[in-house]
Amino acid sequence: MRREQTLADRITGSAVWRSVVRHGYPDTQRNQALIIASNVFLHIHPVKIKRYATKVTYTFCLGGLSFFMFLVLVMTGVLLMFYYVPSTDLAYQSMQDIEASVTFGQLMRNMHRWSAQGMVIAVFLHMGRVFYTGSYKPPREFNWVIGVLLLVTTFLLSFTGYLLPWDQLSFWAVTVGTAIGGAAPLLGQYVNFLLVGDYQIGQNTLVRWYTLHVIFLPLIAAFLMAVHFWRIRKDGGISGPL
Amino acid sequence: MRREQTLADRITGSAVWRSVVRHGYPDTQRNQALIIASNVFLHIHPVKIKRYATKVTYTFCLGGLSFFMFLVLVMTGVLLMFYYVPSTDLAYQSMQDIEASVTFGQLMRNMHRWSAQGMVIAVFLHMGRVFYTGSYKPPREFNWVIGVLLLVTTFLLSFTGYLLPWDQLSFWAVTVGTAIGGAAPLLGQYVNFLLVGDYQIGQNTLVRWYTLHVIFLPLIAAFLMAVHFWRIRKDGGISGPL
Amino acid sequence: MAELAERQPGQGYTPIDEAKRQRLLELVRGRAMARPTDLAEDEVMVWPSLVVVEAVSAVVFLLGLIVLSVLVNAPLTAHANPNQTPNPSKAPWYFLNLQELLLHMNAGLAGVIIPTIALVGIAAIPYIDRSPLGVGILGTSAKGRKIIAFTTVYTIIVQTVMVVLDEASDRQQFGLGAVLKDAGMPEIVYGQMLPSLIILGAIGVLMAMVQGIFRPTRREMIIALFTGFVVTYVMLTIFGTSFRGEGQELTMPWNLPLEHH
Amino acid sequence: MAELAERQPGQGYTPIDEAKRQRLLELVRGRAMARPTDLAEDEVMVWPSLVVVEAVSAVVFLLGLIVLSVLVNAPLTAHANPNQTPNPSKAPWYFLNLQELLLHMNAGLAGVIIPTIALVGIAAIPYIDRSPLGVGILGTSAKGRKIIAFTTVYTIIVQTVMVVLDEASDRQQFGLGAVLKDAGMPEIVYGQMLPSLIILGAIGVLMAMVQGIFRPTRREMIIALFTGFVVTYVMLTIFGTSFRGEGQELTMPWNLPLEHH
Repeated sequence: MRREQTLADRITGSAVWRSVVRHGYPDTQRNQALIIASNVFLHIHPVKIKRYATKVTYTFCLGGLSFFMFLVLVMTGVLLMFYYVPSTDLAYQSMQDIEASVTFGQLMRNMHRWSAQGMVIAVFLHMGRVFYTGSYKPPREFNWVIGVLLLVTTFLLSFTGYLLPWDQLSFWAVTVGTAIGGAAPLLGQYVNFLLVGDYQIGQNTLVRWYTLHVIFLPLIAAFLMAVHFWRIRKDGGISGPL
Repeated sequence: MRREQTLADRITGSAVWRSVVRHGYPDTQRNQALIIASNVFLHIHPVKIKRYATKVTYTFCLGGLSFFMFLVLVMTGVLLMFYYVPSTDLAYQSMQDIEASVTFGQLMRNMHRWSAQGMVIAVFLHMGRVFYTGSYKPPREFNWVIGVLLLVTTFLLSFTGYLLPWDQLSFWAVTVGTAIGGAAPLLGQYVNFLLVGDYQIGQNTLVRWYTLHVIFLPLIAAFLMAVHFWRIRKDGGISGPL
Repeated sequence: MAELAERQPGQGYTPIDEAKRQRLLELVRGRAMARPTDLAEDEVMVWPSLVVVEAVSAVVFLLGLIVLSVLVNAPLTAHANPNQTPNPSKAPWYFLNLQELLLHMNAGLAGVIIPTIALVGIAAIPYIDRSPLGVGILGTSAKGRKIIAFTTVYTIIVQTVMVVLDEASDRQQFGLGAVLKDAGMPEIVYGQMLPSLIILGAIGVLMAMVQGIFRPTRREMIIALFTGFVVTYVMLTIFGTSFRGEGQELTMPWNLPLEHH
Repeated sequence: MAELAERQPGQGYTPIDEAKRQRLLELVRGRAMARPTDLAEDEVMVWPSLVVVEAVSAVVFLLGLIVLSVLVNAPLTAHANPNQTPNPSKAPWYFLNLQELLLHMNAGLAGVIIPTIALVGIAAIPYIDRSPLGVGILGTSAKGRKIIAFTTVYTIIVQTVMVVLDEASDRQQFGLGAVLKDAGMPEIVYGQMLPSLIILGAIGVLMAMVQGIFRPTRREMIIALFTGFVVTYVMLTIFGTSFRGEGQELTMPWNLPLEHH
């Protein structure tokens, strides 16, 4: 029994298509397994999962939302970088240009700002959810530690971004923030000099914080997230009642 | 039969260690399999492999070297970013500072420059090796296409980095390069304006190319490499005689 | 893929029907990369069950974010000016808890030592509480949830009283610091040891009360401590953002200078 | 992990020895995440066999890079000056093949159309040559390697002759372009169509000669074309980097201005 070939059949049957996509339409269990297992981005998931792990009122999607906000921040951040110059002469003017002249510039900036705040909150709440459901218990001990490091990284990402608009708000917030860091016993002045790159907040500070914000800390976050997600899989998915 | 506990035994037997590392010392086949399969970075490999695939005179390590150079470029690049300001007023001075004042600055710059050149060559030679061994044949067709895209991305990464020193060499090389792009039929002037961001090469061009170089193109390269490596695995490892 | 390994061929074959025949043919043609999975009763396929949940929450969240971003602009104040210090100068909101703490004690203690101890303590939780009891249940048990409620109320009261009292005594540790200072003690005594003792005292009283009232397991005691930390973090943040005006004086939120966000 | 799926339990159990007993115990204790693999004769463990190769080549390469970087400094010429055009102005070396091409024909053809066609053509190779013949063998066969050698010699000669001849005729397509231009033809004829025909002609002659001499398979013909592309790329790059001086005139490498790298 041969059914007639539609255009879609001919496309999905072609050598080019089949060299890219190696599963059929996911309406059978087999193809639903293949679509997950044969895609490098989806394969972070297992092909099947315990039913309770899809319950929104257990996770409140907090971990997923944190990751999603990270993606939104990467995308809006890259777009903003095309117009922002980390120089004390041009930074503030860049911000004004982004708000006034760049198409959708103000929207990009707002989305970046509000997701950054949202990510801090979501990561914190995610930590609370994991704690109160006891999800840090063996074999998940080390993933909890990774999670704490991710919380710290999130704080630092948000804080380093705070300086970039180079307005009064950011300048003095960072003055206060680095003064707190500089109060560390013994190492205080070294920490402060490392963070500020000079004896006062200026060009050196701005380019350092910019680099920390746009590449150094995101790379650390990506590294930690890779381990975090990997271990969720290896520990048998998210926790659930025994 | 219990052998005496050494300090190493006590460390590797502790709850903290065992929450991080889940395999023993890799001197048994089981642990050699586990060390690959339980590490998120090593698990890109299979646990076992055909013997011919370890032969250096077959691959000349070209794919691996390309990837390794990419890693070297990321690391030296991040370090350079801490001192480089993509502003027409400060860029050239940043370069002079990196060469004269920053500890190991000149070495970092040289390593970045020479690996960039090396990566262009290695990627090109890798393409040659894959072609002449017929390694693009089914099921590897699409991975060859990904490879061609990676070659293009490598060229663009190298070319966008070329402008950043803001010296005569880079300024005029980019003038010539964008003139070539601007010669495209129909779309030429749009391509040119998109690349230059202005009617002549200036501040807008510099920050655009900087963003392309430090984040946009690296993200694309990382994305393509993820698919590239994934497909090598899914296609049964590197090619070999039938 | 580990799941796939569990399915062994040769088990319980039924007579070959059409679907199976197709599948076998595909296997022969070399297109089969993963075998179909047999679902247990409490399992679902990730595609579509989980992927749909993820996609829907991503879309809903993204729409919310876009609406928020259209309606509310991110702040941009005047150009940075090192010569004009705003009053008050504030850190970003998520660090205002530390800035609040800073008012009451030595800067190194408030800004570095206490947060470091808190983070290390939190990271160490799984190595202290290893029993699998209560995994997957919000708050572990009915008792656990009662402990959360009790700790929340306790911490809110204690924090508020401490901040207001300390403010009333010119941030001199309820006046005790002033006494020690006048007695010629060094800063380490009244700026570091005394505040540490006060904090440890507040934690100790909490632990003693929880112990006395609830007879908790180790897990439940850690719930009390973690809840105390979270509520403290939130309370101090609220004080720092909404109740600190010029000169970091306690002020009602509606009296705050408007330029701060 | 796919390999693990292939190993089925219940096959050929030998009496349980100590190693197996340990392994089973670990399995019971829930620590077994992957099963040990049985190696076929032509297989090796990735750890250590492949990992060692990777680590050693990484270290060797890194040392070489560091030595090179200590010895040779990256160039830094004078500050960019839009008002002072260096002569010659050159693109980065890997684009100098395009710049060389640009001298001989219309800019859009040389800089955009030809590279696009080349890249698309290269990307399409696997969809044209699908036979598994010669996989894993450098150059497919003895005949393939002969075709590579032949094509290399052919391309070097043709490229050199064409570049030198065209230069001798003032880059007017061996004078043919000048004839068409003088005859009042539009630029598209002498700047685009004529050069395209010359290129296609050179490729056509190569294909005809390979066909005549070697009777190649489709795979071997593609080897000839790919080799032609690679050698052209290298030859044009060498001309562009080492033989083009002031005003892009053909010059010997030792007469080039020193400031270019």
